[in-house]
Amino acid sequence: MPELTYREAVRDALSTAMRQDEDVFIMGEDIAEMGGSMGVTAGMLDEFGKERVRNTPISEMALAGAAIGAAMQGMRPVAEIMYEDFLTLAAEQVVNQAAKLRYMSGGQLTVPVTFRTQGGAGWSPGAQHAQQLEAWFVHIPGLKVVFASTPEDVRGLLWSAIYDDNPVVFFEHRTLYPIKGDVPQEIEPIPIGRARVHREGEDVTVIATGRLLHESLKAAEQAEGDGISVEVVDPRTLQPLDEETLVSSVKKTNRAVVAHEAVTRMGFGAEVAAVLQYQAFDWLDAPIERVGAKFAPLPFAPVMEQFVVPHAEEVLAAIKRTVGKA
Amino acid sequence: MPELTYREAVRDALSTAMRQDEDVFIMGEDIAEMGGSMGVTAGMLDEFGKERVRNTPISEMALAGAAIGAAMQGMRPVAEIMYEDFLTLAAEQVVNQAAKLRYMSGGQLTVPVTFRTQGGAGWSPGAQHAQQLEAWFVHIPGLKVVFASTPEDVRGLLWSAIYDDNPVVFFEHRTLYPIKGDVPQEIEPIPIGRARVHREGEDVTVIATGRLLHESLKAAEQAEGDGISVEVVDPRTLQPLDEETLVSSVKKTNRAVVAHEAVTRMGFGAEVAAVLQYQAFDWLDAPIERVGAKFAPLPFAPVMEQFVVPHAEEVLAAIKRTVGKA
Amino acid sequence: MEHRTTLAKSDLHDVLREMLLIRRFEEKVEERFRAGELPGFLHVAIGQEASAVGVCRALEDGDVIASTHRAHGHTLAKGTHPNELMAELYGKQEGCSHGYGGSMHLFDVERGNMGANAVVGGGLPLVTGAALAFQMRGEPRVAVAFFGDGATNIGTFHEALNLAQLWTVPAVFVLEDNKWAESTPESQHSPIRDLSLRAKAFGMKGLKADGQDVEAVYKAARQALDHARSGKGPVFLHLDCVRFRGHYIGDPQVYRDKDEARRLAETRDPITRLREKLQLGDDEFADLDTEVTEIVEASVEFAKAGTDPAPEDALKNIYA
Amino acid sequence: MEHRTTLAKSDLHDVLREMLLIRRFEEKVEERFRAGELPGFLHVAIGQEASAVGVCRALEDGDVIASTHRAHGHTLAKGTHPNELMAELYGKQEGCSHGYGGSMHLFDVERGNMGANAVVGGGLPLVTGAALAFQMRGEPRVAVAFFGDGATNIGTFHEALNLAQLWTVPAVFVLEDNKWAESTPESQHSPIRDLSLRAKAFGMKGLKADGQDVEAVYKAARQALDHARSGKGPVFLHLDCVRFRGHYIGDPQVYRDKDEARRLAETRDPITRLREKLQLGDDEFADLDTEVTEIVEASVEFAKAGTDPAPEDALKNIYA
Ligand SMILES: Cc1ncc(C[n+]2csc(CCOP(=O)(O)OP(=O)(O)O)c2C)c(N)n1
Ligand SMILES: Cc1ncc(C[n+]2csc(CCOP(=O)(O)OP(=O)(O)O)c2C)c(N)n1
Ligand SMILES: [Mg+2]
Ligand SMILES: [Mg+2]
Repeated sequence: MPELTYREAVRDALSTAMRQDEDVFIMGEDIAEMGGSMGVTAGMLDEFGKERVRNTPISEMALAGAAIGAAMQGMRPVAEIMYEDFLTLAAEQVVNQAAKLRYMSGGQLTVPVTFRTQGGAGWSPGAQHAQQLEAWFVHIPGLKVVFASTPEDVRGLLWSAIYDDNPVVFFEHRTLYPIKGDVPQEIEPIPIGRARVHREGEDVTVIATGRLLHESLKAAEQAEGDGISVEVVDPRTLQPLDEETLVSSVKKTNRAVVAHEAVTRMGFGAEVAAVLQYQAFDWLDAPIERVGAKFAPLPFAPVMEQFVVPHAEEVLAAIKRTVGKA
Repeated sequence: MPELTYREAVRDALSTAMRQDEDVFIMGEDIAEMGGSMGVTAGMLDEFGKERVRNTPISEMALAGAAIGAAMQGMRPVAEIMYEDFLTLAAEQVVNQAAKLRYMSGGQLTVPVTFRTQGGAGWSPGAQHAQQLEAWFVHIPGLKVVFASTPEDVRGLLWSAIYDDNPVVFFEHRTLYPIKGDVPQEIEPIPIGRARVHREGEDVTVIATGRLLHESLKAAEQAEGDGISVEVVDPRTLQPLDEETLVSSVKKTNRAVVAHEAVTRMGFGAEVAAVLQYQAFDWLDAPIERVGAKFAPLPFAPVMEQFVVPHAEEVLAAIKRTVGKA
Repeated sequence: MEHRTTLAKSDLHDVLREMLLIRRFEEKVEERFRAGELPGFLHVAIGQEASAVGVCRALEDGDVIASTHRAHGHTLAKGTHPNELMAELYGKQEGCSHGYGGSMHLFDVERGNMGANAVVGGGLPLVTGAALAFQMRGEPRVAVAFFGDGATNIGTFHEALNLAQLWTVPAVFVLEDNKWAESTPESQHSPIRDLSLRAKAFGMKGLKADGQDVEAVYKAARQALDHARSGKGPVFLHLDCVRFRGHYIGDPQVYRDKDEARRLAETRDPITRLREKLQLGDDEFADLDTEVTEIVEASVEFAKAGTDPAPEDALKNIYA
Repeated sequence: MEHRTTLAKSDLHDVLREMLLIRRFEEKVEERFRAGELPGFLHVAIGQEASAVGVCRALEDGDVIASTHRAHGHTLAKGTHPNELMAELYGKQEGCSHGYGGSMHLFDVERGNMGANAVVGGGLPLVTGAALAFQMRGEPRVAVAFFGDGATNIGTFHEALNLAQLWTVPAVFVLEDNKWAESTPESQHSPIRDLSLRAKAFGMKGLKADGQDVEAVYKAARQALDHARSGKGPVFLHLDCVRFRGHYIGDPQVYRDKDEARRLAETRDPITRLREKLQLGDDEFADLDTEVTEIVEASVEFAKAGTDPAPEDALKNIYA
């Protein structure tokens, strides 16, 4: 099994798809010579040329919309929105067009477009460069929403996103690009809509996405030292949501913590909590804990930034609260 | 007590504020001669002139942003975004600018802007003209979010929104404009952040917004016929959320239904359910029910549209499920 | 197909018939809406038939269009049968969007109609993208966007045209400049009187035509399409048009001088104009009218006899 | 204050000092960033000092500016003390945004700085709105937006300028055209070579100046401000600028010819230019340099000695 960074894994999925398939191409701001603001597409210009590794002007609406239009004509574009914060600019096209075209046409159209984007705190980029907005897109019927947390997952899921006939909003987390992990020799598509149990446990289920998956795995390790057995599940795709895996885990452990970096209020954890309390009501021995960013824009000063977004510590505290060992 | 329609109540709040205060003005598409696409601002041009009843081009970003900029300079603009669907176009300005300017400046700025918008199903306007997107804005620290359901509330809350020193996203529901209700002679500001108990009951609490408040009141009436005593609460402001009122109601009734017209998945009801299961865990005798639109864009054909969005019937069914009389 | 740059004389009768069909179709839509039979928000393009017919006639097989909220004319001109369009307005399964779309969301993908759009400017980037796909695959196809004067104020318009020109994709952007955006006259929504300047900001080739003269529209569209198809880049086609009616059906037009519309209808009706050019006598015209009116009436019958979707059908077609 | 249209000779020394201070400040920022002392994403405007100083010098009391991600120069030129700016970059309470903002969110409301903006184009509608407020209240103030060539492609830019012109608000839109948007050269992001055309699409008055010549900038800015202030409407001020460094601090500039920046720094340095004009000898210049360098060093000391916010401070200032 080769080892790849998360960054390389994204690149590998893109490049492999582009090698095998003329319909796949990538577009976005500074993805060509510069290789993207996070270096994800570095080197791809040389291999594929500027038609298929297409730098765009700073025009989030039009670049998203052009990707949608090309997808309507049978291409499989992967459009990069440099930071999630700028999804707010492309929102009309993603939400009113991509998500609804198939439906409004009564099933005539398919829109196989992928929107890759990334964000995340950790480097003090400030309030307009690090938001996590995945919850918005989970609210929109017609979109699929992926948030991958490991090199293996990001590669297999991006592959599936590219070949999915629906628009997919694909979230990456900035701090994960350098992490390494084993991946299968050949790309194995990971089905959209299937959660991954990263660690089995008996006492509490932690459901976590993105960076918080890794924080949760750390917290689980620490909890084990305290004799708490933690199951850690990454939904990986937020839409469709693998409710079955989440619910059956909680039915086993009788306790749940949901963790993400986005603001807790109205974050993805709210939906998970609402689903779990409904479907596992009789199994729950404690209220479902939500761990997410505190209710503030992201501040600049590192001490404040670190205070706002959650870490293993907060996950561990939540775990302990659910098992009554706080 | 005079009787006003919801439409007149909105107009009364705007006009009264504009009469007493030169800093207040309204802007938006077709709000002048036409009086707005829903007739809300009809007649205001004659009274206040075109400077203060300011028609804008179709430029949602700039009209939202110009309102923000004017607010930064001490005006109190009320900008109308014709339909909620077009908030997707103004999202960058509302979310990255209005919501965060005070924070990013370390408290130097205030941004007393109000964004009025409306939407809602019922007339088959189709997928791009009737979305309910209030949940998006509840996720954004720095914004206040109001959704008013009666003439009295809409007038008193809009007044408070105009005079609030923070950006407020103010949702109206299209089907409510013609409804009538008593209002106090003089405008009484209704504090942002306070829920309203519309009906007291013992067996189950229905928490409902917008059109669904009225559907829930109907459902409560019907439930009473079946011997179920229903408390109906309208949060009115979604951000800040009056958790105390909601939680104490549920602690009394031990059951809860959350109802809104927006898509259930990742809708506002998810947040309410997450809060309630956490704060009233030991009091809950049944899982919290969520009533909202089915997971689909809004279809055109009336039979399908009616199927997608909820009515009293669905609220009643949810009430019955919670009390085990389904 | 022979490559023409102007409408052949022999086609003009057909063109008149098509414009008249659209006119009668929309008048019927107004009538049925007022009778309470049609749900939704509806916008007719009565008076603007020459733009729809002139442009669509100029297209080649394989070319595609994207339309706006004012889409009936474009849709018919692009080849959708009146039955299917009327059925859509009635929300029937037989409709061109199978009852999912409605007046502002008319699709006919097989016939190259990428769809009407209820978001002003919303379709423009899609057209840039479709044209990009044609370019990347080396297909000699053109993507055409219709939009109004009001749409030239929205950022989407600027971004989409800028991108199209930057990449020299085969697209034609057809501005139907009827001088109104709902109730807002052009002088209140645009600081410039000649909207052609908008395209200059991107260095895009611009063409202008009297949008009430179907022959002029055809000729300009043909030129624009040829330019785009030959790889020289997109074209901005500015059509000077007239909106005879209100913004939406039922619009009391309190904001508009009552005489204006009447005067314009008298002097700038594209149908009258072509009829006079063809020197069509009253009888001949009446025959034509009867013919198209029958088609329209039949479309109402067809629509009313159509199948209502089942409520649960609302849960189909969300994902592929 | 006397109304001048060009920089007085007697001011030029001061102007040089200010530009040099900004230069040394930003060089220090680069150094401290590389030393790992500064968090965040940072962009220096080294080479573009003339634009910041020339425009801000031309402002009257009460005028306001809005800046971009490349904001240090504008912020200093608008009067924020280097200590407060440096403290902000160190994330300290003494910073001009009290540690909440950082390099891309520099505010100094009291001094008329409405804020830097990390969203390209994000500040433009705010400037239109501020100018609208001035107009509605009859105040003789002007709102000024800085932005780059890359920003001319975003819809926000078009909408904001269009609205400003439509309403003839007192705004000046200053394009700092350094020919790059991150790694993307102008030829790859704009289909036109003369970005002045952008303003013509709205009928906006345009002015052009060599952005590397502070006197020319001042003169053009003065003209623009006078025009706007007198109620004649907004002005688009196109400055031909040069980016000497990478897009962000640490940018390896793999996309850029290594010689280009060097050559430009040699031939188009606004500081060298003014220094030569003033015929400043080496000693005199060295003195000036020492003077400003001391201020910069002191700002680092000030910043380092500043107070870190408490973690819980993050929950303040969210609402008024
Ligand atoms: C983004 C957006 N804003 C507002 C509206 C509401 N609206 C529908 S049509 C219209 C006017 C459009 O004017 P124009 O583009 O000139 O087209 P016309 O109606 O004249 O054909 C407006 C404001 C909309 N549909 N989309
Ligand atoms: C809406 C948006 N898209 C993308 C970015 C990322 N970004 C930051 S600066 C920049 C380039 C800006 O170029 P220009 O406007 O010319 O300003 P310059 O950096 O040259 O000063 C980009 C793409 C952003 N900040 N905002
Ligand atoms: Mg128009
Ligand atoms: Mg630049």
